[in-house]
Amino acid sequence: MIICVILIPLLAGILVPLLPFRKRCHKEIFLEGAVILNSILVWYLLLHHSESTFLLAHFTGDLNISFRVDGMSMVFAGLVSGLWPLATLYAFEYMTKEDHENTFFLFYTITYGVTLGIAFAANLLTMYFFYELLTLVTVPLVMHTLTREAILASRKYLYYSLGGAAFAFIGLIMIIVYGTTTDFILGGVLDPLKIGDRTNVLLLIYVMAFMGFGVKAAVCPFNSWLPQAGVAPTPVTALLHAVAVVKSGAFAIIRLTYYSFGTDFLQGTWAQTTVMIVVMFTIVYGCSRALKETHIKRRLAYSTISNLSYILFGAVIMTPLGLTGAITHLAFHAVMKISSFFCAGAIMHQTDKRYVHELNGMGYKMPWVFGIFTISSLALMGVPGLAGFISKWNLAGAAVDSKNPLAYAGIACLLISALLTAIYMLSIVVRAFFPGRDFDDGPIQNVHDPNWKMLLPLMVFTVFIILFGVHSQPIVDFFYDVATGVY
Amino acid sequence: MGPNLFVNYGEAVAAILFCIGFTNLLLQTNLIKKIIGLNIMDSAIYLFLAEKGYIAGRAAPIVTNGVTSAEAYINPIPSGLVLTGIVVSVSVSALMLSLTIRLYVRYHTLNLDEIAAQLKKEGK
Amino acid sequence: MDFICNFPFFSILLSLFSGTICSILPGKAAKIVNRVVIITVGILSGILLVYLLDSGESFVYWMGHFPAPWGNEIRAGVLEAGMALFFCIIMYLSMAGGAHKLFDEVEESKHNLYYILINLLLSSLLALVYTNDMFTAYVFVEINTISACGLIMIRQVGRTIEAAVRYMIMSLLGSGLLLFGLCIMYDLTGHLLMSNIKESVSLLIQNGEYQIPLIVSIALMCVGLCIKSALFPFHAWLPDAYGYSTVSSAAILSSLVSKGYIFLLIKIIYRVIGFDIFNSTRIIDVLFVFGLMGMIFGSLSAIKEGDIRRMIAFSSVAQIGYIYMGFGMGTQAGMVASVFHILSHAATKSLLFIAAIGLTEVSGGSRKFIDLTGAGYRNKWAGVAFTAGSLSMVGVPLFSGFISKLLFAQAAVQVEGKMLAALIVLGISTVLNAIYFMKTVIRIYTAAGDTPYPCITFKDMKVHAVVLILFVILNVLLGVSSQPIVNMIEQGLAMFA
Amino acid sequence: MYLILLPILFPILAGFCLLAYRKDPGRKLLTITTGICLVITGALVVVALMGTKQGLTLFHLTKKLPIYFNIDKISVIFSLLTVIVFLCAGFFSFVYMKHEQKEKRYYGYYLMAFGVLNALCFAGNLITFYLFFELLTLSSFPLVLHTGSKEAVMAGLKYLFYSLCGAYASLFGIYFLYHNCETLTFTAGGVLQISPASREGSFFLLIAFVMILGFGVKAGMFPMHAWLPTAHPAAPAPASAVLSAVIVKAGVLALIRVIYFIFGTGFLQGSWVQTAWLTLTLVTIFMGSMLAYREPVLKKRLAYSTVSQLYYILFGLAVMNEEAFTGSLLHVLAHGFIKSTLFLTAGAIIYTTGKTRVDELRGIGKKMPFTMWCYTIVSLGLIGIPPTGGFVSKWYLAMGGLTGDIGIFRYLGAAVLLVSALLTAGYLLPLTIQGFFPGADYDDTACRKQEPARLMTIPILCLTILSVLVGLFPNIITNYLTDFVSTLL
Repeated sequence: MIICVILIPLLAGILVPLLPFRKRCHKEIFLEGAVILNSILVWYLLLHHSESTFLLAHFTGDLNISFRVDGMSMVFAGLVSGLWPLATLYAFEYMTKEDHENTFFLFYTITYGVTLGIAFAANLLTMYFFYELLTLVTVPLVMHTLTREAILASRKYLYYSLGGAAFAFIGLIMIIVYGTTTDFILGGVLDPLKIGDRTNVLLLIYVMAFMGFGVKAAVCPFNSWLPQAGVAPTPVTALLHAVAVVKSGAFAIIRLTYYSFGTDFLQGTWAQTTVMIVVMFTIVYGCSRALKETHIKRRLAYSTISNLSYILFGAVIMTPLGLTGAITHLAFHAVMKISSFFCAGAIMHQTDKRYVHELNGMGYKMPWVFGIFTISSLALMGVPGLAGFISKWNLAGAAVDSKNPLAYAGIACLLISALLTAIYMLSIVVRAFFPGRDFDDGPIQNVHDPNWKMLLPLMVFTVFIILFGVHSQPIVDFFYDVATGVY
Repeated sequence: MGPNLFVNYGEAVAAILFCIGFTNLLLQTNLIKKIIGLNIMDSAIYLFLAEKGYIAGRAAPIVTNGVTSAEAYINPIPSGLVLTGIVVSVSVSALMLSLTIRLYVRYHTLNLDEIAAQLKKEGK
Repeated sequence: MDFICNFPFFSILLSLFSGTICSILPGKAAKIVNRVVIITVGILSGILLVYLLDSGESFVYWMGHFPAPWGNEIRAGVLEAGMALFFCIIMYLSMAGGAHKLFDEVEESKHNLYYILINLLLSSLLALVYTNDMFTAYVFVEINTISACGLIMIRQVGRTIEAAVRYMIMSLLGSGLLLFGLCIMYDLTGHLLMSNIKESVSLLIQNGEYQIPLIVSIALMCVGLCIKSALFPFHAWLPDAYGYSTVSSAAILSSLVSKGYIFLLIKIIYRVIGFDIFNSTRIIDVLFVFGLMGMIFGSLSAIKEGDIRRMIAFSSVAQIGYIYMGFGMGTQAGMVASVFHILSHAATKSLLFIAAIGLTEVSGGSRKFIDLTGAGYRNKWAGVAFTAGSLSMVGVPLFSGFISKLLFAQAAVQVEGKMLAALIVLGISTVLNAIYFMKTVIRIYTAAGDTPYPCITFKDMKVHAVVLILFVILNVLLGVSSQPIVNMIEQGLAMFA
Repeated sequence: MYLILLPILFPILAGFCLLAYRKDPGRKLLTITTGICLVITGALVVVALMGTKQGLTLFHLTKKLPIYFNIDKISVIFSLLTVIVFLCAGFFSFVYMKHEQKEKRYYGYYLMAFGVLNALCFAGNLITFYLFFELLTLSSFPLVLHTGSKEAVMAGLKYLFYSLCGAYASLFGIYFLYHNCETLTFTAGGVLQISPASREGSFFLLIAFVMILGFGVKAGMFPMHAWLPTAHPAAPAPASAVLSAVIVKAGVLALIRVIYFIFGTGFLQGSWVQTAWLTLTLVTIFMGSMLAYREPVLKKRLAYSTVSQLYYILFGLAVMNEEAFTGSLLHVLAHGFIKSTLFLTAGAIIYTTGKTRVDELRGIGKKMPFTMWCYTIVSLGLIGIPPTGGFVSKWYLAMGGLTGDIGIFRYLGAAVLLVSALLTAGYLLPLTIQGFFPGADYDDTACRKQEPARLMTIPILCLTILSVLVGLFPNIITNYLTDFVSTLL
């Protein structure tokens, strides 16, 4: 079953260029069908999950490729499988304006499977394996337009990701050697007997592995690939560079911290301090760069950088509450950011405008898109009643609860970042809705909202943003259960 | 060490010669000189072997007068090794020389650096 | 003694003999003979391997009927047989993959010469693998050198001759040192057979006699073989030699010849000096440091390189650095990792060379990156194969490179003092590998506007494509089911002791 | 029970519909609709005030995080002020907004801000309060940048970001409070159970200070006051009126809620936070007056005046005794009425003459005697001349200050209040003097009566009367508050 959900997208993706579709809509139906089917399977799997581990293959020694559904995988897989069908729908419409559709959908769909692979990985090696695969299958998506910019971006993406993986690999080795097993067990698998007096070395390795996985999660100073990768088509930027890929980085770090090294080992050490400082710096850094950026998608990308570090901030608090906060933000930010990215994509698709200063007065021409953009902006800022507030609330709550002075400073960083978020997001909104007195709407006379394929996903996201914001109790409870290992 | 060196002067000389040959082979830019270096180096080793193989006061390892005691003869193996080595060395030298001729015909120089420079100019 | 025990000797002799035969045959026939010989030797080694795995112990084969310490001996264990088999596979694939290029680059009349050299090379490699006698090893080292030199210069352009000369010079320096070290060793122990030397050496160590000459001798042999296998500071000859010779030669040189020397070094370490004694010297530290430096500087040079073949060649320098790093760790695990990397690198590097030639062919024969733009679309198979090879080199799971990285890292963790250095350099080197290999991969998949170069389909290059596929499969096989191979290596190393 | 939601949801929804309605309904229809909505909302507020007996928990945002509404006496005072000012300014704007564009948008946000303010008054716990505090910023900044000129947009953004900055600073505190209090429901006397002397307590003093600064931004507290003088002149006059009279009071309300209902005065009394706060208020009072005194642009002058006057209120809060607190609440009302009148008169003047600088307005009293009379009356009130509203409130403030347990500030406070009153006279009265007595060289012949439309003058009149009434019958209010105030302290 688990292997099915990983393989179906793979197959579907490979079939796209091979099958002779007579019409475009046939292809759309085929793909959407496959993706939805897969999502349904995933949800079925999540709801009826068993504790057993599915062993695919022995690798070498006692290392193996195996899958399992546990709490974290439920969160991540549920999130991904919820977003993918919508994003695919959006992509159909968006890709009408781009070339090489087949290649695009090939890799786009494969990525779905690979991401699920990360989610369902039962041990560090399997996760590492899919993590590398993810890099590889997403590179063609980044270089999709094949412009010079895209090539440079994909190159950078590749170097960064593979380089990061190389250091994460060292962490993997440490777990293999010093752990009792490489399986993910909440609380960590390190064997104190084997460690002996090598604590500091292990901590150093943890920091290295953190930074290694952190490359995908765009931790400063390894974040510059993400804004550059924004040259990819928007469905990619939105789904992959706001959700699947970057969240895999965060997910991997959570796995590494909570399920491999274990918080007992890390809590209160210099390693925790180090990574927390890095994360806090990234939070503020990402926001301030976003402020300077005038390209919409790049601005959003910088915002992603900052928000990813929110997640990591939650993760490095290293308490169940911190993990709850991290998971909450992992899920909620995905919805918020994909929504704002899709809005940006819709704008680009409808008007070919990609800089903030070109958006004057567009709010009245595309009320739905900008309305939704506004809501997602407010959510990202953390206005109460929207999803972002809840996740920040949980993060800050965890920080307060941890009694760690550095985490207190982290709250300040969160808030500074929230303010900066307000500035860079709302300045777009203000431009769009309040273009100023002498604004002439002649040039954008013909601009209008996109069709339903683009709007539907946006609306669904918005509904969820509000729903999570207003009534988050059950889902946050669930996240807490995940963080405390009930699932 | 000093006295040992003096007693084993043959080996010492061999080692020094080896170094001379080695340096020549490594550092000379002129191909012919390099080959000479190579031969010096090889000869030094043969000298070394021969020196090791020879034991003063014993006979060549050919059974004479039916004396089969190993004490009477020197060790034949080093001599064998030297012979083999010479064969190898000769063939290698021949190969090197033929290569040198090729290069000389092509580039009209024996200086390896100059050849490299010319190659760069060719750009291939 | 079983009949199978004759196989090592047969294989060496067969390849030597066929080399001689080839000299009087026309090119085509020589080619066939050559192929048949490689296959036969491969089969023989395979059978031998199965036999050895079955019997579980190595055997010694007397050349002539003199027992040690007088006779010359051949020794075969799991590792030797496995190596021989693997060398045959790689050699066959490399030959097949580069055959079409041979016609372009080498004069018709010299084809049979080429096959002579290949056969000679094979025989010398086999001899290096199997021999139990140090002086025999030396002689075959020289034969190996000569035939390798021939392989380089068979393509008659200025560059190759120059490269051949440089290669010769470095090799001669190396073999000179080896010979000298060997003579000292002989002087100290009075033996040439490995097993006998080992006994004497351990006696010497026990008695504390002749420590300095012993170390000098070991060092000389090590340095000699390091030079020959292009460890970092001694790699100057390598890029030209690998970069300009005809592609089969390059593949064979990089994946087999240098590996032959390294294998000899392993044998010396285990069978001549003794693993523990070797580890107690400081030489392993030196090897370790140079290995690390090689990993970094080789990659750096590769990044700077603008020529795909030379880039791959420089990458070899880095990979050889890995192997020596494994030696330098001084543990069984490190050694296993190194041996595995010999296999993995051989499989990958020849794949890369063969794939690279496929890419350059569709780019007007140019090897500059700028001309390779979009080559991956013009020659799909080569593109895919090159990508696979690159990924393996970078150490992506599923490919052999990952396993060797895994083994190296695992080995490194067990060595207290060298752990961090090894791990960090491993990480950095992976990053650097990623940079130059991925740069190339992206380059070949960058759409080029209008290129005058034709596309090549599967039909135009059947053999080439099949070879590439086989290489990729070999790579994946090493990457996926590595456990039996690792077990075999461990068993083989145990037999050495 | 759900009655309490009506005055919140109705205007917000009405405003939203107005915004979402894409066609232009025509001016007349628009103003009528808006007027009706305003009146209905006003009525709903009254109904809610009368009809609500207990709090309402709407739903939980997340664990222990309910959206909760409740009405206490503070809510009553603030919501009444809100209703009155919003209604008056709303009607005023029906005329005033004629010369601005995009009225529909203006009214939409106006209504929304109204609803949000109501919610703010009714908020029963800190989270609810914070939620609407943010929403207030978001719904009111379009009012500021309404004119769409470059300065207006910049002013709007400045207002937005300053306010958000403040809100986030206070959110910082909320995070900590949440984890150390049983509940965040507003409880008279505070809910924080930590002694200020403990190690945690000293940290919470810092938190309190941060929150005071944070909420203080909205109330134009000294280091973060810069948005006020920028935002007021840029906004349309009725918007300035509500901004100055009511919206900045949200900051005051916030501080009352946080200090008196969450931390509790017992926690802060005598701590360095109180000292710092007092210092800040006094500095701001003085500085605001000085800046107003030096400012030539009328609306900007009034804005600085707002800064200064708000700090009377905050001073009263910072003293933390009954008199001062009552004085503060009185001043909230008095200043609310007075300042809205002032801004509306300024709006009327700008609307009729188009002049913004004080020195251009010589002889204005001749042209618009009614408006200027109202202006003069409320000015006197603001200066604090009996029997106007300002006198009573300042009396209470000064009394509170003098009897308060605040050391040196006892006298310092009274002195600063006095000086500031003088300065107030100095910056408000020149307009009256110049307006009515333009001097000998003023050309009387050119002037003719230019009184604005009824819809403008009547709201001004109403507010003026109210401001006087506050001064005449303060006892109603003080009596109403006495019991309640004593529970707070």
